Amino acid sequence: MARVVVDVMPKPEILDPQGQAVANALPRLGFTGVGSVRQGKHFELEVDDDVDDATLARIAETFLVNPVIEEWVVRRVTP
Amino acid sequence: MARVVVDVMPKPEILDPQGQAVANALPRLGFTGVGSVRQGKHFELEVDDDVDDATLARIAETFLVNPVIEEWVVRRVTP
Amino acid sequence: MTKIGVITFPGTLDDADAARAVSSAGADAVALWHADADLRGVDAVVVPGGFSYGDYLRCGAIARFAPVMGEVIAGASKGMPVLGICNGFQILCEAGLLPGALLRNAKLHFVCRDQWLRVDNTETAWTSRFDRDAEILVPLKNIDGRYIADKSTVDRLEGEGRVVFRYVHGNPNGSVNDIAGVCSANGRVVGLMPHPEHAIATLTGPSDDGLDLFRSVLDAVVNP
Amino acid sequence: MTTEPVGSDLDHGQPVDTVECAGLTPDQRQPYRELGLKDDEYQRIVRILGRRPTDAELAMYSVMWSEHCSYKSSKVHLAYFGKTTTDDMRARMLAGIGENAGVVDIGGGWAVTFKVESHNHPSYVEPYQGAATGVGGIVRDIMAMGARPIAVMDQLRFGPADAKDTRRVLHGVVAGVGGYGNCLGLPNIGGELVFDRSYAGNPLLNAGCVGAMRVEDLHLAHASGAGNKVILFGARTGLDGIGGVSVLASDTFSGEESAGRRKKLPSVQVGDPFTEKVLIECCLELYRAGVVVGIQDLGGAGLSCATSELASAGDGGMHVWLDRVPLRAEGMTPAEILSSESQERMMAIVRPDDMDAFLRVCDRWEVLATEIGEVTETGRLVITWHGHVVVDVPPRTVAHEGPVYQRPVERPADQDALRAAGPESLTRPSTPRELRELLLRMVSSPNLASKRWVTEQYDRYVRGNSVLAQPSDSGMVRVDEETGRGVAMSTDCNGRYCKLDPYIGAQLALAEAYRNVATTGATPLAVTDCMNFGSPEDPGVMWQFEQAVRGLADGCRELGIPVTGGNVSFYNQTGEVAILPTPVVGVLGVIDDVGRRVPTGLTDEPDQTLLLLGDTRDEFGGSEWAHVVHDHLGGVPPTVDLARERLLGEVLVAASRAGMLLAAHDLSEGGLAQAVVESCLLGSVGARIVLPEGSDPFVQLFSESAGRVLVAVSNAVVPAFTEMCASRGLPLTEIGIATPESGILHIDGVATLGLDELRDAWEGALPALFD
Ligand SMILES: Nc1ncnc2c1ncn2[C@@H]1O[C@H](COP(=O)(O)OP(=O)(O)O)[C@@H](O)[C@H]1O
Ligand SMILES: [Mg+2]
Repeated sequence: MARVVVDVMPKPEILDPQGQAVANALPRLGFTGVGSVRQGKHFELEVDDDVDDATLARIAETFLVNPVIEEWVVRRVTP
Repeated sequence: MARVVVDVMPKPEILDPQGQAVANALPRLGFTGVGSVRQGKHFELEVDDDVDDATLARIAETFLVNPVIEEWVVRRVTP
Repeated sequence: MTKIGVITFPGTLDDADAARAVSSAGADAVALWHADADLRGVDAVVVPGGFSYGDYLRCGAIARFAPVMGEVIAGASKGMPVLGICNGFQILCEAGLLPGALLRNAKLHFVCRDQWLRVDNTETAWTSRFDRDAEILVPLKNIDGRYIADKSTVDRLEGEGRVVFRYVHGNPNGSVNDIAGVCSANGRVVGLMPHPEHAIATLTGPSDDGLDLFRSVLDAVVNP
Repeated sequence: MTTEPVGSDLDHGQPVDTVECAGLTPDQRQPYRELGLKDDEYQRIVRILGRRPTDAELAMYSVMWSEHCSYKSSKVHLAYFGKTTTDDMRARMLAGIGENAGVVDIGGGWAVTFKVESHNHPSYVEPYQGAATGVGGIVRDIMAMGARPIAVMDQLRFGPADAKDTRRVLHGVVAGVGGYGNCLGLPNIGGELVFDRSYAGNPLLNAGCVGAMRVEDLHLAHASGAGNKVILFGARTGLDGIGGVSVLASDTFSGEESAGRRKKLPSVQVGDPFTEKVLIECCLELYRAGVVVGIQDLGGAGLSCATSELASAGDGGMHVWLDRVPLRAEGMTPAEILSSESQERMMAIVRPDDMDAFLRVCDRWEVLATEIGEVTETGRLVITWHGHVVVDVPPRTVAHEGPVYQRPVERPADQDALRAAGPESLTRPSTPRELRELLLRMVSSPNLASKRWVTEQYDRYVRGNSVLAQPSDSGMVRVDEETGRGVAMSTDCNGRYCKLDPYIGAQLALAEAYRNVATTGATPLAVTDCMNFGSPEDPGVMWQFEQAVRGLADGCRELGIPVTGGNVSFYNQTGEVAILPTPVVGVLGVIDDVGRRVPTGLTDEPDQTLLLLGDTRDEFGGSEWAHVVHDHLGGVPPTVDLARERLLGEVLVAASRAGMLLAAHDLSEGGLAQAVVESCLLGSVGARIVLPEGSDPFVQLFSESAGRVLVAVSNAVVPAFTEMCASRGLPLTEIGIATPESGILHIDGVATLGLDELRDAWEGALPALFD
């Protein structure tokens, strides 16, 4: 079994009200120095060793991500 | 400015209906070999260089995370 | 009698309402099951609202792979009228039958309110009974209702008159260009976030303005 | 069955405490105190079993004998409901106190089940999930009666609106109620939203649900028919909510190091509304197929509760193979599995011949269903774990024969002082200008302001049968699409009135809910309650509780409608300070044709007269005015006259039948001023109000006298309506006219206010606080 991580973020040009809400709230709570916040998704998959990179890319691109609005990174983390 | 990433995941003992829905759907789409999927959040913050690790930890714990049901990792990624 | 299919996915909520609207308009509502790759000979399909598969992952992302959707996509390519309402709209976008995507509302909350819309295109299979620029009052209820598409897509939609419904008297969720609903290039597939099936009688809705969508498609089926 | 040595490895290398083992180690020390059992309660278990309990048995008894499950402090008082319910009142009741939820016959072959339940403590710890699972729990209760859930409601109480923690809790709770209910496809048709200092460290989340079914489809929770199968279906069982039970891991078996055992877990449950939605549809299809003998939801106390209650309500015996329970976490012990409060699970009793059909339905909905046991005639609940008996108990002793406490009851010493410090000494506004300012201040105060910021986050339309929803006086749903038969429901409680006089306060809550239902044209039929109080170990709190129960029960007898069920939540306090006594009362009404419902807001019909029904007295004890302007609580609450409420209800329903009412709105907190403002704003219709000559405008506008309703009728109907009231002895005052196009509310001699200005004040308040 290998562990695979997929990080998915809203495309930069797309308004991210969730991230913005966090960024706006931080100064109110006394935290300064945070310029911007963006919020996306983080998936952790346990996959059989014979699942190759091409398959992982397809799983991400066709299913975990909507390429119209999101960008993503797939990486294997050491088992 | 430094870029900081916070990955937030549901605690292992806590139900993760989102990850489960994804895991259940994969075989129906013809993807086999994925054992389990868990879904969490991925934050990317731009912070001033003088924001120290302790502050980052506090921001995560008090704001980005619900420590009752989630666990998290904070890491600086090279600027 | 014209047969209009109403799909039920696990987590679909407004299927009974859509079926009621179809019947009120004088058509035969036919229940379609997500797991059956079978449209049961219907003339048109409504993909109703709800939270298919809990809207986990992304709204509509899991449902669009259901066996029944393969048939819907095939039917649409042959000109069968398809209407996606709310979650149904999200599913049609995920399936590539309509352009764009729907994101979390600008204020991040679920919003349930009676919403004014303007009908900007009365040439589609689902809007022919409306007067052009008619303003209608229809319930809106969702948390992921902010319509978005890249600039060139939006420009194209505007240029081709494919914005079918537009929010008026206030944009409830931050949708680009106040877009509430769009259609396919041939005007047979329409998707919108507000719920015309909840506006078919003043007893249970704010108006009966929604009924004309379901009446329009009767004409479209007879005169494709 | 094989025999294994004491404490042997039965699974995952962990020793499991068996009945045999318990017999051999009678002196084994057990952490019963940590599990909340008192010494004498533990001794009682030992007496019942004739030996020490096993870990699993201890887990079962401790959770089932908790206050929450056993009602040990409230039982003796709740019995009063039974004593005050007459046969007449029982006539329409198909199921009452003791069942998962009360059921009433609403005519036309339909039965309706309804209930309100608290989820207060979880909602403070984790507001979103606490509220979400609160909604999920009450919906499963309704489902377990064989009904289709048709609407939900939520009763929310928080600390001061401007307190920082209120924001956190309120945002989470509202999102949780909406997140779960919206995704479940149940319209939210009403509720409450109250801010008071006493709830700051202990907010209240009560959730209600209404369900409907054909009378013959009523399912009661019992396991009968030896040989019938016990099926667990829905979600897998995980470590949710087993916080307390994890102490069992460390203390047993000669202090052996608890290697591999988990640390104490937070008892937070996470809800999955999608699974529950599918479970609802699956259950309804199972009912239609006629393959369910008995059914029970899994809520608090999980499998402990479901198995023991089903068994003890049926033929008395059940065998459960606990190792067959599908798990979500690894290495769970029998005690943990029995205590888990994982959500979205149900348990059904099914005849062996129906098993195939049952499983086919579950399969279609992709619902996991597992046969975990069998009904027996042994009179014992026997639970085995990999062939070893870990539980062997008489089920009634777990489910129904828990301890009963006669807690000390004592009227608080300061009650007299509280009642003596009435509002008479408070400065009242005297000039028109002061009255105008007061009116604007009142309508924008958190308790009186529009609740739209909250209710807009709830789907009211789904299922297409919502005829009235917030901000109407009561919610109303159509039950029968052919005939238009439907039900109305309202829940109410003013904790300040209850603090001043819990007996009268409970009756005022009942009166208001009753009035709200009648105001929309429905006939009140039955009552449910949700009793939120402080610690039962405080004699003063027990006095409040006893008084509230008696007030409610006596009131119901006077109104002729029964209490069909309820819920008690104790220990709602911060440190030593209890919340205001909060007996939430829900009244359910029936209407033969929802088409004649009466709207709350004014309509734009021409030539309307506004009439005020009832008497207005100088009553400000516990009022919103005293609270907002003087932060004062003292004196006595408004008087309650239930005969009058009944008469008022009869008149409203008769007038609705006769088609006389264009609109009607009951008067409650904030008095006439508030009711008029709401009536105008909801309909976007102006009005001109003329207060009775020689009256004190402040009293007229802001008194909270009970038993009053503002109605709008056509001028032409005024004589007939007046005659109708006069002949029945109901006081009526002509109070003004509607002025649809004016855009203003004009109160003669007091103020002229633009509807826009009023709307900004009324609707702007909560967004300003919470956006
Ligand atoms: N938490 C809530 N959820 C749903 N509806 C609510 C909630 N709080 C208040 N409401 C609705 O708002 C309206 C006004 O509430 P309230 O002023 O308490 O009414 P009343 O005094 O007539 O009982 C009612 O229709 C009530 O059902
Ligand atoms: Mg009311």
